[in-house]
Parts: sequence; structure tokens; C-alpha cells
Amino acid sequence: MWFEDLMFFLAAIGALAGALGVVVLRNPFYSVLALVGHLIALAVLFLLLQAEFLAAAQVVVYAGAVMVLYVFVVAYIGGSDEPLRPEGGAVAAFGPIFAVALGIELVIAFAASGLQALDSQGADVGAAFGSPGQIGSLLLQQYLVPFEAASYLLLVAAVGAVVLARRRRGLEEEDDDDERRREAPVETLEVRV
Amino acid sequence: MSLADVTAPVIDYKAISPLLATLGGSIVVLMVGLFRGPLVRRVLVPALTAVSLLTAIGLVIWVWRRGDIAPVIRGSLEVDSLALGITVLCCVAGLVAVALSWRDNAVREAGAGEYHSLLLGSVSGMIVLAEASNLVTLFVGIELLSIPLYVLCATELRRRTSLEAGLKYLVIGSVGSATLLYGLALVYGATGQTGFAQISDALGDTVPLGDPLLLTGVALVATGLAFKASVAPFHQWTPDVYQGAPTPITTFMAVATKAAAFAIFLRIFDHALGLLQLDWGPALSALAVISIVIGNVGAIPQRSLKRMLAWSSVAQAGYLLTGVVVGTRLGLQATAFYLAVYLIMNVAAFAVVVARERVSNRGDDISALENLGQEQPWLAWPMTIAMLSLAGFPPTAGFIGKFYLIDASVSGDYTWLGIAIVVGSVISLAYYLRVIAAMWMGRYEIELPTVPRRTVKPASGWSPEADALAQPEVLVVAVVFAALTLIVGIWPDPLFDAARDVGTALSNLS
Amino acid sequence: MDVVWFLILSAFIFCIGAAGVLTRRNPLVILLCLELMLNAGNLSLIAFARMWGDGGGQVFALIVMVIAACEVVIGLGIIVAMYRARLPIDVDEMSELRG
Amino acid sequence: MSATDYGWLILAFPVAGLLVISLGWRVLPGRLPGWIASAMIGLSFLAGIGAFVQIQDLPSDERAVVASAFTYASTGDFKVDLSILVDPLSVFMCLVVSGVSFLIHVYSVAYMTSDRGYSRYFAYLNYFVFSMLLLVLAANFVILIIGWAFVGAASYLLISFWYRRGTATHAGIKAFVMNVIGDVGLVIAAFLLLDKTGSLDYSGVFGAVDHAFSRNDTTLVIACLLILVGAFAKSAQLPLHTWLPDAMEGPTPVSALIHAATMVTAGVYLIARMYPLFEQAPTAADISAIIGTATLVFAATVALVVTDLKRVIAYSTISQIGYMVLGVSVAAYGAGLFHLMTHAFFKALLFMGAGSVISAMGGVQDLDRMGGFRKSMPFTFVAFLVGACALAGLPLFSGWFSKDEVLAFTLNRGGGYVVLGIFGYLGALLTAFYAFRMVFRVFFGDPVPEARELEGGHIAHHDPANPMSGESEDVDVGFPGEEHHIAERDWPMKVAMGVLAVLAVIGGYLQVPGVDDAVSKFLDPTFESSRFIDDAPSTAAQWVGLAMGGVVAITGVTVAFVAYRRRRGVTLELRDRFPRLHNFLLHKWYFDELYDAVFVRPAATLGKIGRTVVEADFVQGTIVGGATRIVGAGTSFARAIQTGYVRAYALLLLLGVGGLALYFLIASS
Amino acid sequence: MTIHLSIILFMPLAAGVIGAFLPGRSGRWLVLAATVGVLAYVIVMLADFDRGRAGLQYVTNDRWIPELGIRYQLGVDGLNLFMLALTAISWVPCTLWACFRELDRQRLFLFNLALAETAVMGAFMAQDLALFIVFFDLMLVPFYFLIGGWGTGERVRATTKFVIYTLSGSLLMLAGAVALGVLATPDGGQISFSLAVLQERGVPDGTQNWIVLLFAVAFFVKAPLFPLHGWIPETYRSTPIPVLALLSGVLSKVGVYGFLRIVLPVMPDGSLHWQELFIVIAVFSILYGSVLAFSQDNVRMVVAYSSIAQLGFITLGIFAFEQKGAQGAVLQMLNHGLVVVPLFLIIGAIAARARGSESVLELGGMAFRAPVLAALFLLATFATLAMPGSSNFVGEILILFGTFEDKLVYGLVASVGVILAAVYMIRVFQRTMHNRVGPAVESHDLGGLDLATIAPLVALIVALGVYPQFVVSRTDAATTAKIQPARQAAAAGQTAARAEAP
Repeated sequence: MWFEDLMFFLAAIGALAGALGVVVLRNPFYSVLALVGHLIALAVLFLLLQAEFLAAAQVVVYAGAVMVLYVFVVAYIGGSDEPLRPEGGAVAAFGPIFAVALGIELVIAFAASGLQALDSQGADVGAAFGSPGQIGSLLLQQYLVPFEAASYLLLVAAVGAVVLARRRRGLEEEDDDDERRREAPVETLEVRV
Repeated sequence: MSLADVTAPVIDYKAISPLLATLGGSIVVLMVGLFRGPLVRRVLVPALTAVSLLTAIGLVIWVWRRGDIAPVIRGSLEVDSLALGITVLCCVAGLVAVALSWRDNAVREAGAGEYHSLLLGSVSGMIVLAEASNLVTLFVGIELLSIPLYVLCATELRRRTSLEAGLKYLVIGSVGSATLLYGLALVYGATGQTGFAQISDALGDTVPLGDPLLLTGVALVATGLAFKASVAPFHQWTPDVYQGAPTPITTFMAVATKAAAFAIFLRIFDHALGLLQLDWGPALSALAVISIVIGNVGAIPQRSLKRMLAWSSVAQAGYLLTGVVVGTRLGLQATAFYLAVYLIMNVAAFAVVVARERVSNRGDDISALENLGQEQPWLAWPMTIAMLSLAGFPPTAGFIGKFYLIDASVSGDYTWLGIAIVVGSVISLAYYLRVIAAMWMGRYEIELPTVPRRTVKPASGWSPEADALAQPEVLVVAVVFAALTLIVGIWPDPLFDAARDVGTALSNLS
Repeated sequence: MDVVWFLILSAFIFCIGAAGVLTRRNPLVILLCLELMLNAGNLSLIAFARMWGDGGGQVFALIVMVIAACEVVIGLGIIVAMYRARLPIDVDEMSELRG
Repeated sequence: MSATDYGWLILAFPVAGLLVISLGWRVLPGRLPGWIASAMIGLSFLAGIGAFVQIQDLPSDERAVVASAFTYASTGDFKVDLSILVDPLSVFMCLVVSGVSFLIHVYSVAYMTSDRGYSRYFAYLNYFVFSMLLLVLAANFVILIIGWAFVGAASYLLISFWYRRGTATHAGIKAFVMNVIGDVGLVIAAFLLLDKTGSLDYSGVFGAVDHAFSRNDTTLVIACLLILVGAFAKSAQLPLHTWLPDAMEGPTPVSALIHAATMVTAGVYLIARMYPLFEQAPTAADISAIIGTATLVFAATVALVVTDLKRVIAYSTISQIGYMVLGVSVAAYGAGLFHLMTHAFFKALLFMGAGSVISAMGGVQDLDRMGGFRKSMPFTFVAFLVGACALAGLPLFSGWFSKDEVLAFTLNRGGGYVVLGIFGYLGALLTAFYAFRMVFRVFFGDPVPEARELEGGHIAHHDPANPMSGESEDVDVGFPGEEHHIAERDWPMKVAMGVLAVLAVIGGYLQVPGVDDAVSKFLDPTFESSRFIDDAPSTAAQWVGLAMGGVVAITGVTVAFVAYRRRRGVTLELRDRFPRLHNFLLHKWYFDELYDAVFVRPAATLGKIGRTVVEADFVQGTIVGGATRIVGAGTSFARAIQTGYVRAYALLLLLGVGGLALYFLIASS
Repeated sequence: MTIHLSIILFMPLAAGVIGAFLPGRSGRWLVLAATVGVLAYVIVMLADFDRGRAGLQYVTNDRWIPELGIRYQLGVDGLNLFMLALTAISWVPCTLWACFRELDRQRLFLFNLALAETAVMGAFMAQDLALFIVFFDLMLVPFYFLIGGWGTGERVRATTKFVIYTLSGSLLMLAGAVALGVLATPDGGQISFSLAVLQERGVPDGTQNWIVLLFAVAFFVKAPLFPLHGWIPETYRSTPIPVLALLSGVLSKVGVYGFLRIVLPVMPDGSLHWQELFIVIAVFSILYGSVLAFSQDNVRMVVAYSSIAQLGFITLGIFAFEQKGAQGAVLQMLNHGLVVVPLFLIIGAIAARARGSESVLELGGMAFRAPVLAALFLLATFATLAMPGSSNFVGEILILFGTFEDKLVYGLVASVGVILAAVYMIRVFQRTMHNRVGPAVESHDLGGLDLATIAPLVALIVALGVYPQFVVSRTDAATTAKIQPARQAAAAGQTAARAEAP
């Protein structure tokens, strides 16, 4: 028992630290790394909650694949420190306060809730709980539709990414008249109305 | 446990056939789009898209059933008349978008195949959302609806505002869906169920009705959905995104997204959380009033027609919300009815905007409409009718729709919401009438803007000198939907029948 | 360890993510913060799943991961497009549409 | 033909004339319109005779016949027919009105010759006569009010007949508004009567008076006072008299007809007609008598000092009507109406004389500039002199019989009425004085240039000017046209004046105490139900009264003679000695100024306030502006938060979440 | 014989639509013909009308929107008979005017005119509350275009203000109407807006009160009465003359008509509850309108404010809850329309003779060169100030008598308005026709077109003045029936008060 508690605290601290790191670190590159750490910590928590499969997925897919993509992009566009600017300063100042307020509200919600189960280890479940088998059967039966839809969503996302990021004839060539394009989006010939 | 005990669920293919039509359509279009070439780009792809959408509509009519029916596929989808009705609306919106984008730059930028398949993807998302009957499907549906739209908003990559719109929509949209997700999580946590039916059973049973956990979840869910429906104070993305996005996409977003969002609004609040009406009723009605006020006052100073329509759509969302708030069958019917009306009149208006912004060197600024009455009555009349309808004048659909909504709110003991609708409509006159004045009453007092004379790149295939007839498809859309506005205003019975069928969904309503 | 603690932790993560969205101007980082918020949702989902002993929550979480990935992809795509268009990678710069 | 048929005819002829002239005004040549109009009135007079004969044939208790043409308006208890009442009173009035009108029409035929508005003039004139006859023939209150307002309208149109004169139009609007006030009074009175008696017909009302109202019943008194408002507004009695002097802006024949002979006496007719009410409400009757007396004295005093010839006559009219009002108020109906008749004769005559003098003076009406017309206009002189004698009430002239009979009746009532009677004699003294003041100042003394020219045969005018404002005349609208003929030279005028002069002399002998009293006899059937039908003064008493009247009149004339022939300048001395008094009288006791201060200015100010404060500030400013401001504030707020910064949007979104969650948390606990 | 109201109702619109598509200027003849046709048909109806009956005649009653309980229900009774006549009569001269003037976009103008006629006719015919509201709002559309498209000066601003004002009223009424329909529906009953049904169902007093208020706002704005007349000045200034004639002569009646048709019969208790307030508003409007009328220099504005006063009288008569008063109000609705239309046409003629000036400061002395114009104007003026002998006088005296019955004081105050009317109308007549020739004036007499448009109306005024019973006899029964519920309510209230007193 004590071991699990210890693990929880360690993981929780890790998760929070990672999260804070994402927010406070000025360099996006470090932010990404912080997020990786955060994700791993989360994976540990998942384990504590007997979600082995998810923990694995978290580490492999998320902390692995997705973050790598991030790193590539950051490398591509060159993550630069951002200096502070006046505009939106107010938001930057008050934002955290409101966010904290929201968090407190959530905590109150949890604390005030009348559900006894909250203050328990949770229902006693068999060893199969959270196993790939169980997840799989759920995916194939009860949650078939979301599963399929999600897979289709991946396809859509891929297409979208292609649309957005594909090198396109005409963009680079017209770099020189970027400035003009700022106020006058597209232009070739004059039109009388 | 082995695969042996995994029994594949029974799938009612007939019921989900419309969804399959759009899904399949998007794949096919994507594939066909890979073949470059003008014929494919300009003709084949749009045609196929239209076909798949029409098929979907046809299938809906085939599937159409009154009354509440057993959910298909283990309660993931609820193919009832509400879902089907919304499906039709979304498909119509899709068709319109196809027609309007035919000559649009966005298509060429994004590539016809990708563009249209994303469009269909979004439509599918809406269908899924409308049919969703458990939390997971709901969330997937919403994302499937949104993600293609993020992309489509940004497709005019040469236009800074388009990218800005995409970015803003993505960021705010993700915040919204994160909030929604957390809310769903809390609801799930409070009830231990994902299926709507089970949730409504669990209310008061496994969890007390007033439980803070549950209610906080409801609050977050409401936020997430209100965001999608662009209900104030979660509306701020709307004007910017509508203005920045390519106009055909704006049209699609404006009408279809709202339809889907309100479908799920109705399903979750009037069905799953129906028992909590006493708790969320006041909150949602407050939101409704705020949207009505903010949307209308926000629209008044706008010169950009798209932006003006965006603000007005915020107000319209407020009107629609009243139908949800009352939580009665009449409310459900009124909302469905008004969604249809809203689609008809907005499409007419947006079509005209598309037509003008392509030829006018003032873009979508209101001054682009100046003297349209004399120069191009065939564009001026649809716009006029649309504006009158939005303002709620008889004998247009808008009047009947508002009448129905007020009727619903009064019968649901929310008379003051009816008054709010009325007051909102009065304020809205200020900007709707200005548009009409611009078209018919010369340049009087519509001081011309100082916007830089913008030079226009004509979409391929037509001469900029030509008048509206150079883009027949846009003209047809405008005229057809304007005519519909009038027809529905004068002979609304068919639409009412449909609304009544829709009303037979959600059996728990009184 | 009681479930409620996991939940409280998730709440904190959620609001940290929110605070990040509000404070950072680099869209990349904002995307990261959105990830945080989604993960908070995931954590609570899994915690509830544990609490009720119901697999649904875990499946939900799994699908959320997929969705999160999709959002990231699109977000990065837009950022790249902005970069290609020589636009500043700064959300405050992208404020031409207003009023 | 029955009496009522004649009654309809009486009304029909003027209408016919009106239509013919007003529709044919482009084609009718020269003086033809005038002759048509005159003929119509003449016919109407003959019809009057017919009615007179017919009604004499009826037994004396059935001499009130009502005929109804059609239902005018009927809803609920409001039932009104277009019906006329032919009885001795109405016939008497018809005869006087149509007779005098006829003469004046004839006079006008010549008098207005050179006027561009010739046809218009006669159309108006016929319209007036029709209205007047409708008024006297009406058999119920609504028709009465219609005729009442019609004569008002006609008088308005004729006063501002020369409408390019600012003074004329101003006088017109004044007269019209005063008359409307009277109409409203009548309307309210009519309601009160309808409410209590349930009818608007004379017969119904009078029949119900005795049991519907107790004696001096408050409602009835109020109703009678309202009727008096109507009567006094029309008859220019205090305090509603101010319009009549200004009304002299109209052409002289109009002054003669409307503002001396007929319309202004309608009030007298009304009171006589309403006698059942007044006898049931003696308080009202007394008030009316007092006001009548006050008016006659007041007007006479003003007439002493006014120097405008026509205005002098106008004030004398007011004063004389005072006598009539006094008469009918003290139940001397026969006497009052008798005086009405004689007054019609001699006052019309005076106006005609004045008219020819004025036209000889080229429109100038100021006594100070006149003099010595005796030689140049002998005919006018004689006529005017006769009129003056009658007015002054010199023995054997008509005025003497009628006026002094009124006074005799008054004294006969005894009590407080004696006081009224004494004031009446005082008024008679003043009357005699100012009557001959006119005569002496106009016709005697050294001839003024105009008079000399006239003797030299010159009959044309100088370039015309508005004597009131001095602004040069706009000859487009006629008078005084360049080639305007002067009374002496044109026979229709002579005829009219001659006939009237004769009537002014002999008219009085219709009613000589002890000898005969034709008028009273004829009228008696109308007033048979009067309480005072029997207590007429004895013949002896009447003769005493006449004698006193004669003495008074002669005294007045003598004084005038002394003042203006023997010892010139005594008047000037008086003026210098009592300048305040003189001013007071000269300003007609400051009535105009008073009304201006009390009604006109406040109304104007009110209008200004309404336009600026209420309309601009409240309606447009507060109501409209308030709404717009609110919306505007909302607009600027919505714009202000729409900063374009995505993070701000996210913030608002999270705020919304927080707020919503907070609400639900509160709701849950 | 049976009169088909639908034909009357839609003939103009049909003609307008077809005319809009006919080539060249041939469309105008069609529209004109339709207007005249409507007039003819209405005259036939007048002749055929059964004057004795209080109930509806020539009823049309079909289903339109069953879902909302809205029926296409038309009918004529004494109440709206002459309103229809007024509409038909007034539209002819105005259409004539539009047909023979050089207007740009003449076909559009005529189309709007025709649409307006249909809408107004519909509002007067409708026997279903919702249908009434439909036409009530529809009226705004053509007038919005007519004022904004062909007006003068700040026309867009003016027309926008006009529409917003009126619609804010009528939308509130819409809310009220829906509430009325819903609350009147018994449990399980089908909702219905048919006035007959509503009257027989009724709603509880408490609810009636605020619903009546909503209706009153709409009708007061339309009339207009103080303080809801804010749209008057700008709108009247910029509206083209014939449109203005219709606006002031006909449209303003729809509001007060609504009181008699809907409010009093359906919500007697509510009406009673606000009676005092409405009477005060009416009386104040009379005085206010009159005072402002004679402080105006622009001839139009004088007539504008005078009509505020006139409508005040009508409202007063209605809310006197007394037969004479209501009867007078109905009569006065017709009269005011009949005098205002020619008045505005005359003002148009005057402006045409004064280089477009309408200010009394620049006018004067027209009568000499334009005697016919002056004569017609004179008659119209006398009628407007309700001179005895005009039908307006009968209307006003009935209203006053009706008011005196129970509300003597208000009646007396109101009768001051009669005097003021004399002042401002005569003033206008003089300052234009009489006095010295004004600086702007180049007077000449009426042309054939003006004569053809104005003279018949004036003749009609005179005819009615001679025989008002023609109207009264036909309206009496219906009017009495309509105010009966309110009178009963009032009577009940008084008895209750008496019961409490001792």
C-alpha cells in the first residue's frame, strides 16, 4: 500500500512539474521536453489506476510519436524565446488567476460531491480490468462506432495536414510581394463593378 | 479471455446508410482528387461530392421513421427522426457549399479532392454528432466535425486573414473541446455511464440530482456545446472566423455547425439530463438572453457583411436556445423548425455575398451592395428577402419561425424569453434594414468606406466584367433559397409536418 | 490511494493548461497547453473508470488520445503554413480580424 | 302648400343661388351674379311671406309645425333629424333676415361692382343667408349648432373677404375662434339637456323641462349659462365682444348685414327661443340681463371716443344688442324682438350711409378727417340722419318705440330690474350723444377736400391704401377699385337706402302702446306658455317710459349739438382734463390687451415649450435617444471585448465556464 | 349575393406583381385598373351590406397553419366596412398620382403601393389575431421602401426610424398575442387565434392587464399618440406626398381599429383596468397635438400633429366605453381618413406652386390665382376642424357626448381641443391661401390631374356631411356589439365598488 502512495506522490509531483514546465519555460523546445516528462508521469498514474494498456499507449504513441513530430516542427521553424509584449498583457496577468479560480471550483465540486465511491480505492475489479483484451472487446463491441470514427478522423487529420503543409506552387515564388499581400490578399487584374 | 467471446455487434446498415454515404463519398472523392486535371478538378470531384450528399438525403428519406427507435450498434448511435432531420439540413448545407465553392480560390489552393473530402468529412462528423447517443460518440463527432473545418477555414493560404481564422478557430475550438471533455468526464464520473439513456436512468438513482460533481460536469458540457453553437459569451471566435474563412465555408459553418450543435444540445439536455431541467433551465436561458443582446448589438456597427451575419448568427443562436431551454416537445419542434428556416434564409444571404465579393472591388463590405437594386435585381431581391426574413417580417419563413419559438417559450412558461426574442428582433432591424437601404435607396447616408480599392482575381472560367449571370450556380442558389424563404413563409405546412415528425424523437419529453 | 486525489490532480493539471493558453503567445506552446488540458480530462476519465470499475472510461481516454493527436497535427500544419506565408509565429500578431 | 313647405323653400333658394354662382363663377358676366343672388333672397323673402300667411291660418295653439327631411344621425339616445320648425318666431326672424338681406344684396350689386371677387362675394352672401335661415328654422339643437357654425364661417369668410389685407385676415380668425368657443358652449349645453331630458328636439326638451328640472336646478343653470356663452359669442356681448369691432374690416354691406342686422342678433333669437329653459332657471336669465345691461353701457362709453366711423357704429351695435338681450332676458320677448327688427332697419341704414361716405373718402374711416359732406351727398345725409335719429331714439322714430318698450318692461319687473332700467336710460343718453356726434362730425362743418371734389363731380378714388395698416392696397382683390362708384350715383344703392330709411321711420308704428302691438300679437303663440305672458306694463306705464326715453334722447342730441356745433373744442378740453379716462375708453377698456395677455401669449409660449422641451428633450431626447444610447453602449461594449486577441477570447471563454460552474455549484448546495 | 373578400384582398397585389414584369410603362395601367376595380367591388359590397346585422358577413374561413392554430379567416362587419371603403377610396387618387408623375423606378413604386393596399385591406379584414398581425407587419415593408426609395431629405434615417418604431410595437403585440392564444387554450384544447374563439374562451383578468398593455403599445405607436409619436417628425418630413396621405389617412386607423376589433371584445377586464390611463393619454395627445400643431411652420407638420390630436379623439371615444363614443370613434376614423388624404394632396399641390416650399413663412396669397385650389382647401380645412355640418362634427360630438356620460371632466378638457383645432387649421389656410403673396409663391390653378385626385374626395366629404347617417346606420349594430363586453365589465366594476362602499 505505502508503495502505491509513494508512487502516486512521486508521479503527481512529476506530472505537475512537467505541466508547469510546459507553461513557464520560455523556449518551446524545453516546453516539449517538459511535456514528455509530464506524459510519462501520467503513464505511471494510469498504471496506479490499473489502466495498463493506456499507460503503454501513452508512452509509446504519445510521448513517443506525437512528441517527435513536435520536435521536428520546432526544429523546422526554429523555436525562439518570446519576449514579453504589452498587448494582451492584461490577459497574461489575469489569466492564471481565473484559471486557478476554475481549478478551485473543480476541487470544490469533487470535495462536496456526495458520492462515497470518490473516497475509496474504487470498485474492486478483476485483474483483467484495463487489459488489452478488455479494451479490445469494448472497442469492437460497445464502442465500435467511436472507434471507427476515430480511425476515420485520423485519415481526415492526415489529409488536413497535407492540405496545410504541402509545398505549393506559387507561394515561394511570390515571396517578394509578401508585403503587398498583407493588405491586398490576392491580386491580378482590375475589376469594374 | 479469448477472441471467441468477442461477438461482433449487430449493425443496422439501413439505419446508418446516410452516414455511410457521406463517409464513402469522402474517401472516393479524395481518391479521385488525386488525378490532377481541370476536368477532374472542376467537374468530376464536385459532381461526386454532390452525388454522395444527394444519396445521403435520399437514404434519409428512405430511412425516415417517426417516433423513438431502438439505438443501433449497442447504443452508440440513435437514428431517430431528430438525427435524420438534422442530417438532411447538414447535407443541404454541404450541397450549397459545393455549389458556392465551385469557382472559389480555396478549392484551387487546397486541391479539389482534399477540399471536398474534408467537406464531406465534416458533414459526416455532423451526422455522427446528431446521432450520437453516448458520450464517447458525442466527443468524436464533435471533433470529426471541427477538425476539417479548422483546415477548411485556413485553406486560402495566400490570404493572411484565412490563416488567422484557422488558427483562432483551432485554438479556441480546442479549449472548448477540452472543456467539453472534462465536463463529459465529470458527468461520466457522476453517473458511471456513457450512454445517454443509462445516464438519464442513473440520475437520481446512483447519483443525487443536486450533486455538485454532476452539476459542474453539466456546466462544462454546456460550455463546450454553447461554444460550438456560438452562444454568448462563448461566441467571440464567430465573427473573426466567419469573416476570415472562405465565404462558402462560412456559409457551411454558419448553418450546418449550428444545426448539429443544437441537435446534440437537444439530445443531451432535453433527453439525457432532462431531469435536471430545473437546474440548467435558468442558466441556459440566461445564456440565451445574453446571446440575443450581444449578438444584435454587436452586429450593428459592422460594415463587413460576413461579419454582420456572424454576429447575427450569435443572436439567432440565442433565439434557438430558447427552444432548448423550455425542454418541451413543442420546444424541440420549434428549434428544429427554426434551424431549417435559419438555414434557408442565411444561405440566400451568403450566396449574394459570395456573388458580390467576387466581382466587387469592395469585397464583402456593405458598400459592395450599393444600388444593387437597379443593377442586378436578381441578386438584390434574394438579399432583400433574406434580410426581411432574418428580421422577422411576414410573409417570410423568419416570421413563422419566430412565431413558433415564441409560442414554444410562452407555452413553456418562459414568456419573458419570448419578450427577449422580440426585443432582440427590434434591435436587429437596425442592421438588417441598413443592408436593404444600401441596395435600394442609393448612397444616402451609407457613408462609403475608406477601404482600399481591392483588385480581384477572378475565379477561373469567367470574366470579371460579366454580371451575376457569370456565376449561374451562385445565382441559382440565391434565388432558390429566397423563393423557399417566401414559400415557407406562406405555406409552411410541409415543414411543420417534418418538425412534428422530429418532435416524435426524445420520448421522454412532455 | 483514494480516487479523489487523482481527480484533484487532474483539476490542477487542467487549470495549469488553461493558464498556459492564456499566458503564452507562441502557438506551439499553446498547443502543448491544450494537450495538458486534454490529458487532465484523460486522467479524470481513467480515475472514474477505476472508481466505477467500468472499462468505458478507459476506451474514452484511448480515443481522446487519438483525437488529441489529430488536433496536434492540424495545429502544427497551420503553424507551418503560417511560417511558409512569412507570418509571425505569435498569436497576438494574428489579430487583424477584430471589432 | 303648407307652412313647412314654404319653410323648405326659404332654405332652398339661397342654396340654389350659392350653387349657381359658385359653379358658374367663370361664365356669369358682369353684375349677373349679384342679381341672381338678390333674386334668390327675394324669392326666399316671398316664401317667408307665404309661410307667414300659412301660419296665420292655423289655430293659434297649433302654430308650431315641424317637418323632418331625413335622419341626420341616430345612435343610441342620440337621435337627430334634419328638421325645421316653422312657428311665429322663426317666421318673424325669416322675414327680418331675408328682407334686410334682400335690400343689402341689392345695395351690394352696385357697391361691389368694381371688385374682382364679385361672384365670390355673392356666393358667400347667399351662403350666409342660407345659414342664418337654417339657424332660425332649426327644430333641434344639432341643426341649430350647424346653422350657428355656418353663419360663423360665413362671417369669417366675409370679414377676411379682402384677404390680402393682413388686418382683415387677422380680424377674421379672431371672429372665427370666438364663434367656435360659442359653438362648444352650445355643444356642451346640448349634452346636458340631452342627458336630462333624453331629447335634442326643441319640442322634446321644452316639453320635459318642467319635470326634468326643479326650478333653478344647477344643471339647468349651467346649461343656460353655456347657451349664453354661445349667444354672447355670436352677439358680441361682454366679455366675448372683441371680435366685432375688428370685423369692420369686411366690406361695408357685410358689416351692415351680418354685423349689424342679422347674425349678431342671433344670440337674442337664441335666448328668446330657449325661454322655457331660462324661465325655469331665472338665475341664468338674470345674469344674462345684467350682462346685457353692462354691455350696453360699456359699448356706449367706448362709442363716445372711438374715431373710426365704422367702429363707432359697431360699438353702437354691441350696445343696442345689449338692449335686446336685456329685453328677452326680462321676458319682454315681443319688445326685444321688436327692437331687433327696428335695429336691423336703422343700423343697416347707418352702415350703408357710412359705406358711401367711406367710399367717398377713398376708404378712410377716420372721423377726424371727415366733415361737411352735407352738401356733396344730400341723399346719404338724409338717410344717415334718419338712421341716427332712430338710433338715438328720438320720438316718433322706430328706435324710440322699440327701445323704450324694452326699458318699460324692465322697469315693470320692479325690484333690482329698476337699476337695470336706469342704466338702460343712461345708455340711451350716451347713444343719442354719439349718434349725433357722428352726424355732426361727418356731415357738418367745413367740407374736407374729398367732399369738395365730390361737389366738383369727381367720383373716382385716390390710389387706395388699407386705412388700418396703411399698407398700400392690393387692387387684385378689388376694393376700393379705381373706378369704384360712390353711393349717391348708383340707383340700386339709393333704392336700398331709401327703403330702409322709410322702414326706419315707420317700422316703429307696428307696435304703438295702446294703439296696436302687431309684433307681440304675432309672436304670442310662441311664448304662450311663458310665465310672464300676462304681466306686460300698462299702456300708461309704457307711454311714461316713452316720454322719459324721448326726453333722454333729446337731451343727448342737444349735448352733442352743443359739443360739436356751438362750442367746438369742449371735447378736446375734456380729453385733456381726463386723459386717463379717455385712454381707458379709447383702448376699449383694455379687453384686447387682457385677452392677449391671458390667452394668446400663454398659448404661444405653451407651443414653444411643447416644441422645444417636451418634443425635443423628452420624446426625442429621452425616449428615442435613451433607447439608442443603451443600444449604443452595448454596441461599444461588444466591440471593445472583440479585441482580436485569441487569448482574450480564451479568457472570456474560461470566465464563462467559471461563471457557469459557479452558478451550478451554488445551485447544487 | 356573396362578396369574395379574397378577391378584394389580393387583386392589387396580383396586379402589382404582374405589372412589375410587364414591359415599359404598360404595367401602371394594370395596377391602376386593379385599384379602381377594388373600389368598384367595395362599392358593390357597400350596397349589398346588410346594415341590420351586428355579426360578420361574407366570411372566409380556411385552414392556413393548423400547427399554430392560425386560420385564414376574413370577414366584414360594420366596424371594418368603412375602413375597407376608406382604403379602396384613398388608394385610387394616390395610385393615379403615381401613374402620371415622372417617377424613377415607377413600376417598383406601383408594386409597393399595390402590396401596401393588400396589406392594409388584410389587416382590416382579418378575423384571426395572428393573421391580423401578419398583415399589420406586412404593411411596414412597402412603406419602408416607398419612404426610403422615393422620399426626400434624410429619408433612409426617417424610414428606418419609422419601421423600428412601429415594429417594436407590433412585435410586442406579437408576444402578447401568442401569450393570449396560449393562455386562452384550455388543457388539451387546440390552440387558436380566431378572434371569435378567443373572445369566447377569455383569459384571467390578471393576465389580461399586461397583454392589453403590449397591444396598446403597438396601437399607440401606429396611431400615433403621445408619447410614442417620436417617429412622426422625420417620417412625415421625408415621405412623398401620396404615400404620406395613405400613411396618415389610412394606416393610422389600423391601430385604433385594433382596439375595437381585438382589445375591447377579447380582453374587456384588461381594457377596463387601463381605461383611466388610456383616456388620460388620449386627452393629453389631443391637447399636445393641437398645441404643437399651431406652433409649427411647416404645413405638413401642422397636419401631422393635428392627426395626433384627431387620433386622440378617436381613442378617447373608444375608451369612454359608451355606445355614442365608440360610434363616434368609428365614424371619425373614416372622416379623418377622408379629410387627411385630400389635405396632403393639396399640400402637395401647394408645394408645387411654391418651389417645393411648405413653410407658411414663404407661402401666402395663393387663392387669387388658384381659386379652385383655395375652395377645395377651404372645405377640407373646415371638415378637419370638425365644423358643424361636416361629418367630422358628428363624429366629434358623438365622441364628446360619449365621454361626458361617465368622464365629464376629461370630456371638457378634450373639447378645448376643438377650439385649438379651429385656430391651427384656419391659421394654415390663411397663411397659405390668404394674406400677401409669399416670396416663394408662383400660383396657378389646379391642373386636371390634381383636380381629378382631390375634387372627388372633397365632394365625398361634403356628401357625408349632408348625410352621415349613411355611415352610422351601417356601423351602429357592430360597434354596439363590440363594446358590449367592456361595458358589462365596467358595469360589474361599478356595482362591485358600490357593494364595497357601504
